[in-house]
Amino acid sequence: MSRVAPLATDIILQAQNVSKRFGGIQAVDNASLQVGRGKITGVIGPNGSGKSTMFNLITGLEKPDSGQIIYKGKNIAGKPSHIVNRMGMGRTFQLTRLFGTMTVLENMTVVTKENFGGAEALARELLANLGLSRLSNEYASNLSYGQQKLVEFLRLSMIESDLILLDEPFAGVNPVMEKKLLEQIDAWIIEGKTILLTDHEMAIMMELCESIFVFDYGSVIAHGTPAEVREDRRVMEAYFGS
Amino acid sequence: MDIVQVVISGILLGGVYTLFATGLNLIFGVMKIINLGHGELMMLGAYITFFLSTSAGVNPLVSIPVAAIAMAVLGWILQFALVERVVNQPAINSLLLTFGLSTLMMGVALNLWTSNFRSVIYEPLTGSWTILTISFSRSRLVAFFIAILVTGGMWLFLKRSTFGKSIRATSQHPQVAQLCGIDVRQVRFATFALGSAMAAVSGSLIAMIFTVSPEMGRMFIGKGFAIIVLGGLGSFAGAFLGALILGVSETLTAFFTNTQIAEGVAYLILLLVLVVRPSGLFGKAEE
Amino acid sequence: MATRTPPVTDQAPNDTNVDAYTPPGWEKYIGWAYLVGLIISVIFLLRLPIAADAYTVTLTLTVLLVITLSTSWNWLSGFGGYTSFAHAGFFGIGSYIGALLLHYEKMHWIPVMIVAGIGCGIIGFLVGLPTLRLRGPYFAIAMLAFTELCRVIALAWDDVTLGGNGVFLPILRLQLPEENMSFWEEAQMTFHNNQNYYAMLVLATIACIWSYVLGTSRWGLKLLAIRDDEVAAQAMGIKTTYVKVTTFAGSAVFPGIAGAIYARHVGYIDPVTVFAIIWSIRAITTSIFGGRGTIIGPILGAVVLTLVSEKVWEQDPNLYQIVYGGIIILVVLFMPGGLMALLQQRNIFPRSRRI
Amino acid sequence: MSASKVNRRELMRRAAILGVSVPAMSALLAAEAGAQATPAGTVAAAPTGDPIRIGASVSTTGTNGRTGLYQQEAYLLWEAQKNASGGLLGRPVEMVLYDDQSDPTTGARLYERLITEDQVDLVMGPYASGVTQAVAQITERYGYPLLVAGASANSIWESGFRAIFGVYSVAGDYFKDIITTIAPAQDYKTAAVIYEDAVFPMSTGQGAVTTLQDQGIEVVLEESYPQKATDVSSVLTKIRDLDPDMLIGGSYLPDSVLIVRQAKELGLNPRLYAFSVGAAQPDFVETLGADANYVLGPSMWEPEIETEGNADFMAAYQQMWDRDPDYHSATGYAGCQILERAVTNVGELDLEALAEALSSLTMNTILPGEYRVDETGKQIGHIPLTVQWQDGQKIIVAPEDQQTGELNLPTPPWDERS
Repeated sequence: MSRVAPLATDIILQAQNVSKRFGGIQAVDNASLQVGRGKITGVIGPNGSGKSTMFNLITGLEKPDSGQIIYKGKNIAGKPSHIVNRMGMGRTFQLTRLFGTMTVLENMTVVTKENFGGAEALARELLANLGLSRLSNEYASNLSYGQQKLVEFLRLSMIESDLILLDEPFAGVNPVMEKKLLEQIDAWIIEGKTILLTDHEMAIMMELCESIFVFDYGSVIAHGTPAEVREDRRVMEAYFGS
Repeated sequence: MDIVQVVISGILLGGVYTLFATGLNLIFGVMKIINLGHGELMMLGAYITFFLSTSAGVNPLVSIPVAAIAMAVLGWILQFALVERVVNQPAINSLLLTFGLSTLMMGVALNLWTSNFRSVIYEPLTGSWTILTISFSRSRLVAFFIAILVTGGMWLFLKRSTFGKSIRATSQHPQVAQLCGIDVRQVRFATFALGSAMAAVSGSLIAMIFTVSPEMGRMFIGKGFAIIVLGGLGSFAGAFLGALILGVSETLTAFFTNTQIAEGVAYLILLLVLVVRPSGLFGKAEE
Repeated sequence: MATRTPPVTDQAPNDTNVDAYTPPGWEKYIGWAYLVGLIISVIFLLRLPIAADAYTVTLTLTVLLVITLSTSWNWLSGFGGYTSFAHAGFFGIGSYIGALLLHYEKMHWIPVMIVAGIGCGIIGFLVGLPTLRLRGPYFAIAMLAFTELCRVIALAWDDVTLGGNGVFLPILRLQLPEENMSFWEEAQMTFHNNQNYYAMLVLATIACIWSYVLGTSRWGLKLLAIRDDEVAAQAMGIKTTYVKVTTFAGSAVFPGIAGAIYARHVGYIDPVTVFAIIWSIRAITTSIFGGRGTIIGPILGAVVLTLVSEKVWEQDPNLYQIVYGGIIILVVLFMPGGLMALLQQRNIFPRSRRI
Repeated sequence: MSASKVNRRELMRRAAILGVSVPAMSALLAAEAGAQATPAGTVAAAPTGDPIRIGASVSTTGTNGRTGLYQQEAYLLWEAQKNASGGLLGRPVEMVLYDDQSDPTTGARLYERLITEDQVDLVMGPYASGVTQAVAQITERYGYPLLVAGASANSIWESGFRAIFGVYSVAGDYFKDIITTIAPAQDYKTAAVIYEDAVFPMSTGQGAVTTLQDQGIEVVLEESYPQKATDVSSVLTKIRDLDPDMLIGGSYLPDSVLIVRQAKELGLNPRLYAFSVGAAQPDFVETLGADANYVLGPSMWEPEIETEGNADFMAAYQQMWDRDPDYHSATGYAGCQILERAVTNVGELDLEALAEALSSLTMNTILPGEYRVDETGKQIGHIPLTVQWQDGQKIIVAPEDQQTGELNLPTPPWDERS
């Protein structure tokens, strides 16, 4: 059972009783969550608890079996992902998904709606900001993992997104790169964007997020502020098992 | 009665298709490779039977295992030398590679044996057995039973034997199989050898039913695809049922319209199944 | 998967040590170099029928035909990564539309070519819409089936297509040179006697120019994105279905027109010849041999492979099939990136979308 | 010429064999020369000057490779004979040969090459109707007369070509004797006609249908089947129900074999079987054994017929190629005979005059009947033979003056055959 209480804040995304089954596995089971506009919301849970599936359902990569996903007041459940994206929702993937045979610059320019010239100028500026200009003509597949993460972040900046979903952005990233990623997240918040984030780095999650949803076996087992979640017995059980 | 005859003819035709499709299917199941050269492996099997029976006077039925073993060896070599290099590469590479093989083998056959149509006469298998005015073509009935035997044997082998289990494990999850200590490379070699052997068996049987020529493989490859897609790529029972369905729908279409249109049935089925239900009629849904 | 393999630098050891690649200075002049090259080639090829014998002209026509096929194949299958075996189907449909219109309607040939192209474009759209959802081998099989189905239809639909009898096209009689022809009259005669050659030249030229436009545009980048990671492309807002289907339909126009020109040139077609799978294979092998996913790869591949296979075939037609099969195998095994990748790895050509 | 290397190599090998038996060969050649236009008593002078180059492409590989090879051997035999007996117009003869791999497009391309790059003086026809259809476009474009020595589809002469001349009967007339002479004699009233969907078999099948209708025989079923068919059981089941007196197949060898096998399997028992190509070939009986018996088929020529120069041709052919000629060899050879006569009559290599000569020429060849064409170039003087397999032997059963045995009909039902 979800215990989502209506919040007073402005809600940009609301998933209601969403379920998804793959063959014999109930990947997401009647889960609900809410994301407040301009905030950083976190999703945590053990591996295989359905976080990534939830992200895929929200971004239109999977179609939910039941339930509604209300984004900016519209039900987007089952809408193809490019439509969802064009409604202002961007995402990164657990393993980076850059276009390997394209250069960094091309990776960034291909996704915008702007004209080519304008997009390129913007991309160069973004790269320069993070000191990555020299990589702009490099093939994405030649970058280090951390660099790829960063470029994936920058690629998100190329599209006009109001809500950004980050799927385990800090996994396998060294501290230097981690700092750069965090800077970018800050920059987005300052720009007024909303962020939905999942990661296993508990310290970062607790520090960043204003509100956290805890998944286990496809259901939301707890939610609240970091402090509330930290105290919740069920969360401990979910992580350390019985 | 005619309609029963047509259905029977269709089922027997399906039996002829089965062996061919099963080998194709086995290779696809394990390696996710569509072997466009399968028809030529069959053709070589047919030639082995032809030469054994005409030059050495070997009973064509006896020549079947010989052809199977010979082609298994060739299959192993082909896998070792060529196909292994494109496993896990994009589909286009294996498609092209096996197409190149197909062209090459056909070219060699044309050079060695010319495009003459040849045929194996095995007197006991000409004509038919008649039951209640329904004719059962002897050669096709025998082919049908051998197909059931071989397919059934293959099924048992995959289900029961350790090596068969390795093959199944590899086909379902190559990485996991490897982690479990299965030598996936060896499994692939064996699979290609087995698939080639099955192609050879079908070739030997087809030599007794149709004429043998270097271009005979191309007649069957399209139908082979239709069957395994219809049955669900990688599914054994599916391929068997798919072959029967194709055989019967071809003969029925030919009976009610004409043989020309029947020729299109395989491709129409293939396209429709791919578009409507890519997992095939009997296959499991894809991930 | 990467078809145009990025130069091997292995995994970057850490976050900061990746060498930045800077293209050579002349990279930005490539577009101009193409323009000059194109103008020179076109002038040369325009004059060819005057300077060379008819056999050379026909051979060149074949090269231009293969350039058209491989270049147009490259758009969806090289840039977009969807291996299509449908080119033979469109080639055959184009041949038939062209041949039947000329046979029954006795229309002027130029509108006939355009109708054949548009027809194939529409069919391409209708076929692509349901089938381009299929991936990898499934799409390839579907397109093989499509081509075979086209052949069966052409054979079975006797009333319209004349079935296995094939279609005779009006005989093109040569104008013979006369005494004291003015330059203009002679040019007209040359054009008249080589209409199909010039038509193929125009078509191939358009295909090449379009290839450059596509390859350097964002549309081309979108195709590359689809090839590299279709899910991510869609999640980043690229309308993948629209891009794929439109590209497929557009690339169907070219084999369609090429088929119609070919039919008119040969003067007799039958279903088995024009729907032969070898037309697709030719487009695919030349494209891969040259370098799929590049602009000049398919053109280079078409020129080299067509001339080489002509030579081999001249030497010994019996060995031709063996050699052709062997070439395909060798290309797949040893140069999957094609000639262009070899040249780029040796830094003879820069890594550039303009190549 | 490079592309003909294979043929040349083969020829050299054959020539070596030839060399062993020069005396025998020259005797034959002299006899052959005597039968030609050479003035009697003149010992053939060695040909001098530039060779007359005659181009042709024949399918020696690909689907029709086997039959095409016979035709090519005939061309080369004629070349060797001419060069041994004074040549053509006193000049040596050189055949420039290519292989079109049974592919119409390739054939067309090769003739263009022969005409424009190799600049041959004359051309001879390729093998098979499909290739000829495509080639005719090219020879017509360049104004070369074409003797069609390896094709007979009616449509070739229905397309308005000016200089395409048939050497033997058109495909539509292949079953004429069977339908107009044999069937009425046996009082057959019904027939089923099936044919492969390709230009030549269709011509034979559709021609048969027309002739049957003219003859007042009911056509109970007419159906085409695809090329390279692997199963015709359904159409045969339909035919079994209709129980026609005759089953006529417009077919090549593999499908003729398939039809007979499946007919036996299904217990289909027409009183008469006839097939357009397969039936006349030795492979037919080799493949089917005793089941080939009773089957009828048209043949354009048979070794034992008594036509002018036939015995000499047989002997020379066996001498040179070490095997018996097929009727495709004979038609190829007859084509050369006709070309030779036309060139000799014209006295020079003027293409227009040659075309004129070919359209008005009447002459005897080794084929039965005579060479004579109508205004479209269609052959009307040739008389096709009808053969029947009897105890593994091919017997000529029609026309009457060429018979080598009695017709053996009706075909007994399968279960009454020994």
